[in-house]
Parts: sequence; structure tokens; C-alpha cells
Amino acid sequence: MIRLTDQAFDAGALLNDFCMGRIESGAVASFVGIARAEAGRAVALELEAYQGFTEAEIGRIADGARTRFGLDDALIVHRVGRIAPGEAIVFVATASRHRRAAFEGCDFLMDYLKSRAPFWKKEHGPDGARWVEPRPQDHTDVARWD
Amino acid sequence: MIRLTDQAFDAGALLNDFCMGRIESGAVASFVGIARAEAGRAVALELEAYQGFTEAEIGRIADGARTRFGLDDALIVHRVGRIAPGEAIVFVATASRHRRAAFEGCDFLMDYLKSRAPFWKKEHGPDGARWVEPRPQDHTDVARWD
Amino acid sequence: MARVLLFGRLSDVAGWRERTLDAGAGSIAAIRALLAAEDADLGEALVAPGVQVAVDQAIVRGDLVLNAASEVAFLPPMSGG
Amino acid sequence: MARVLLFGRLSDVAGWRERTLDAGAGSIAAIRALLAAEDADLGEALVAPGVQVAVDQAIVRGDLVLNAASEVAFLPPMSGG
Repeated sequence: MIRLTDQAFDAGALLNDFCMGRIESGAVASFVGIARAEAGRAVALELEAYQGFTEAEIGRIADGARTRFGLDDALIVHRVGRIAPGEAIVFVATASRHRRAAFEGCDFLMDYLKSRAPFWKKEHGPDGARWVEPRPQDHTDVARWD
Repeated sequence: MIRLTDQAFDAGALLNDFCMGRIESGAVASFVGIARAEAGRAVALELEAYQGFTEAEIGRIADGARTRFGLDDALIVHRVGRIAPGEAIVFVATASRHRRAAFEGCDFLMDYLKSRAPFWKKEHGPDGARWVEPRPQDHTDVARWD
Repeated sequence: MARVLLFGRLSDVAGWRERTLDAGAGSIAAIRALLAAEDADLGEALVAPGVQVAVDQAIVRGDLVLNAASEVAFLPPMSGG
Repeated sequence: MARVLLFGRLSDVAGWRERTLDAGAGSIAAIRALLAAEDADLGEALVAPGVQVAVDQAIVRGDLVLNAASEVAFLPPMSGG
């Protein structure tokens, strides 16, 4: 399931819901991306999505990941709007029979979200705002899966 | 932190506690291992540890992982005793500035726990019990880090 | 006619996020030309490296003749998570 | 004297988990011999592939002379998670 929200979310509750009732998925990998304070240089992040398109694009990638890694399930919850340091930006969870697939699926989805999913991210600091683009490492990370 | 418990635990609450107050660790990777029903062939798992030794061994490995992957923090909670299908056996969480280290640290710790940590695992089924040893895949997985 | 959407740094450059263009917006190239004629900075930003175009919520490469009431979105380099 | 602990399948084979051995338990080899003399199946299980030995909660390779009141644990192949 893919969900965009402009409200703070409870990653622990999402994880518990995602695990609940699983008696054949032995492995649930998850990831929480948290807005960093950057030692005061980041006052807030602002995340923009293209409503409809963003969910559909992520959904396509998540479906591909399910098949590619043999996942039983995947969940992606992503904030949009203004996010304070310490708040969760993204939660990704993957379930599979064994752990290798769950880890790889979660890792893959995060690499995709960081550099290829339709989001635009602005960092507001004490001296103004700047658009954040993927780091060279993010491009290297995502290229591992091509 | 390393904790063994003979009681069911709340993975979501552990995740939220682990994330709380982090304003410079942008990445929290986590893993929940769940007891599988194996389509009725597993009625319960029974996990045995060597009290004192098990915590100390895992602690040593976790300290090594902190240094090796540059983790800000790591948490391992592991069940002992009897575990029903669908219950969590293990929760591992790692925090770091960027996601690559958090994923790798979590992945590494799970590989270690599966095949090298001092636990002994018995699967109780309708026709009796059997000791579970690491699969060949588990040995392959952990050897990636040597 | 086309509804034009700008995302990320492009809407900062333009000072708007969404506009409807009437006459002469029959292709992506025509829209780029219309916008560049009005605002040279935006015209340049629209062809900067990594800017993609989506028509009716599908990424397109190269030019495309537009239907009436197309939605054309200009998408600078993406970053989520 | 030594306190002997068996884990996993070893305690199933022996029918016990913990015992104190008095006379003649001055080394790991001596403990193995004592236990094997009493219970051949256990003797065999203690030297099966992958069985490790911890003395006072530290893994040791090869034989070791034991202090009085040592804790000697026989550890079959491990699997957690």
C-alpha cells in the first residue's frame, strides 16, 4: 500500500499493523527516514509531490519490487508538506518468507524513493531555503539495482 | 542495547522509543523476525540462550557493528522460551546518519544472530520436535561480511 | 489549450505553480517556447539537465502533440525519503 | 571440580542440562572422557561437528586445564533470530 500524508505519522503503529496476522512471512524489514536538524542548519523540510502521479509511480515500482524480490507485501507511507527535525519523512516495510528478500526489497524501495520518486524537497534554514537533490551516493546506490 | 526476554514484546513501541529524540540520525533500519506456522507443521518455537554469555557475545558483535558501519546506535531484543506462530522472535534496529550504514548494520546483525549467536532453536510440530540449525543460505549470508 | 504544472525549483523560478495556456499550446515544444518568451529564466530552467516532462501523468521523452485539455507537468530532479 | 552445562540437542541426548562433576574433571578432555564413559551417545554428541566449548563464558579451542569451580558449557551449532 502507498500512502502520502501531510500529517505526522506513528511509525511504530504502522509496523505493528504491518506485522499483525503474519504467520508465514517470517521476515519484516522496515526503514524510517527522519528529518535531520543538521546542527541547526535545517529548520524544516518541505516535501512536494505531484498528487495522483506520485502515488501511481511509487505503486508501479512497489509492484515491481514485490515480483522481483518475492515479497509477500510492501507498505510505503510518505510525508508531504512541512516536516520538523526529528519527524519521520518516510516509512517503508516489506514482508517475505526469509530475511534476504525483505532486506533487499526495503533497501531497493528506499534507493528508488531517494532519487527517482516524484518528490521535491526543500530545506529551510536560518539563512533561507535550498532545494535538495540526490547526493552522488544516492545515484550510486540506486544504480546497484539496474 | 541488548535485551533477552521470555515475554512477547511490542516491536512498534520499541521502534518508536528507538527513533525518539533523534534529530541527526536520518536513518533507522529495523527488522522483525516472526515465528512461522509452516502451514501447521510448527506449533511453537522454543528458544534457548546461555544466560550472561549470550548477551555478552551479542554485545561484542553489536559494538563491532557500531564501529564497522558507523552506527549512531543499535538495539537488539530477542525472545527466549516458547514462541507461538505470528509472535516476534527478534527485533533489531540500527540508526545512522545515512541509510546505507543503517541497512548494512541491521542486515549484518541479523545474519550474525541467525547462524552465530548463542541460541538454540527447537521447532515443535504435531509429530514431535526438531532442532533447527542454520540453512546453507544463512551460512552464505553471514560469510558476506567476513 | 493546456494546463501547465511546475514542480520544485521550477515553480520558484517562475513564481507560479499552475497555469492554463490557451492559444498556441499545441505541443510540448510550443509550451516551452511560449513560457520562454515571457520569462527567459524559466525558459532556461525548463531545459536544464534532469528536467522531465509528464503529459497527463505519464513521463514522455521528446516532443509530443497535445490534445485539448492536456495536463503538462515539468519535473526537475526528484528526491524523496 | 567443574559445573557442566549442555545446550540445544546435547541436553536432549543427555537427559540433563547441568551437572557438577567432582573428581577427575581437571580438563575439557577429562570431562569429555568422564561423560562418554557414562553415556556413549553423549560422548559422541560432544565431539560432533560444530560443537564448541566455553569455559567460564569464553569460547576455547583445543583442550584447557581447568581451575577449581570452572563452568564448562558444550555448545552445539547455534541459530537465533
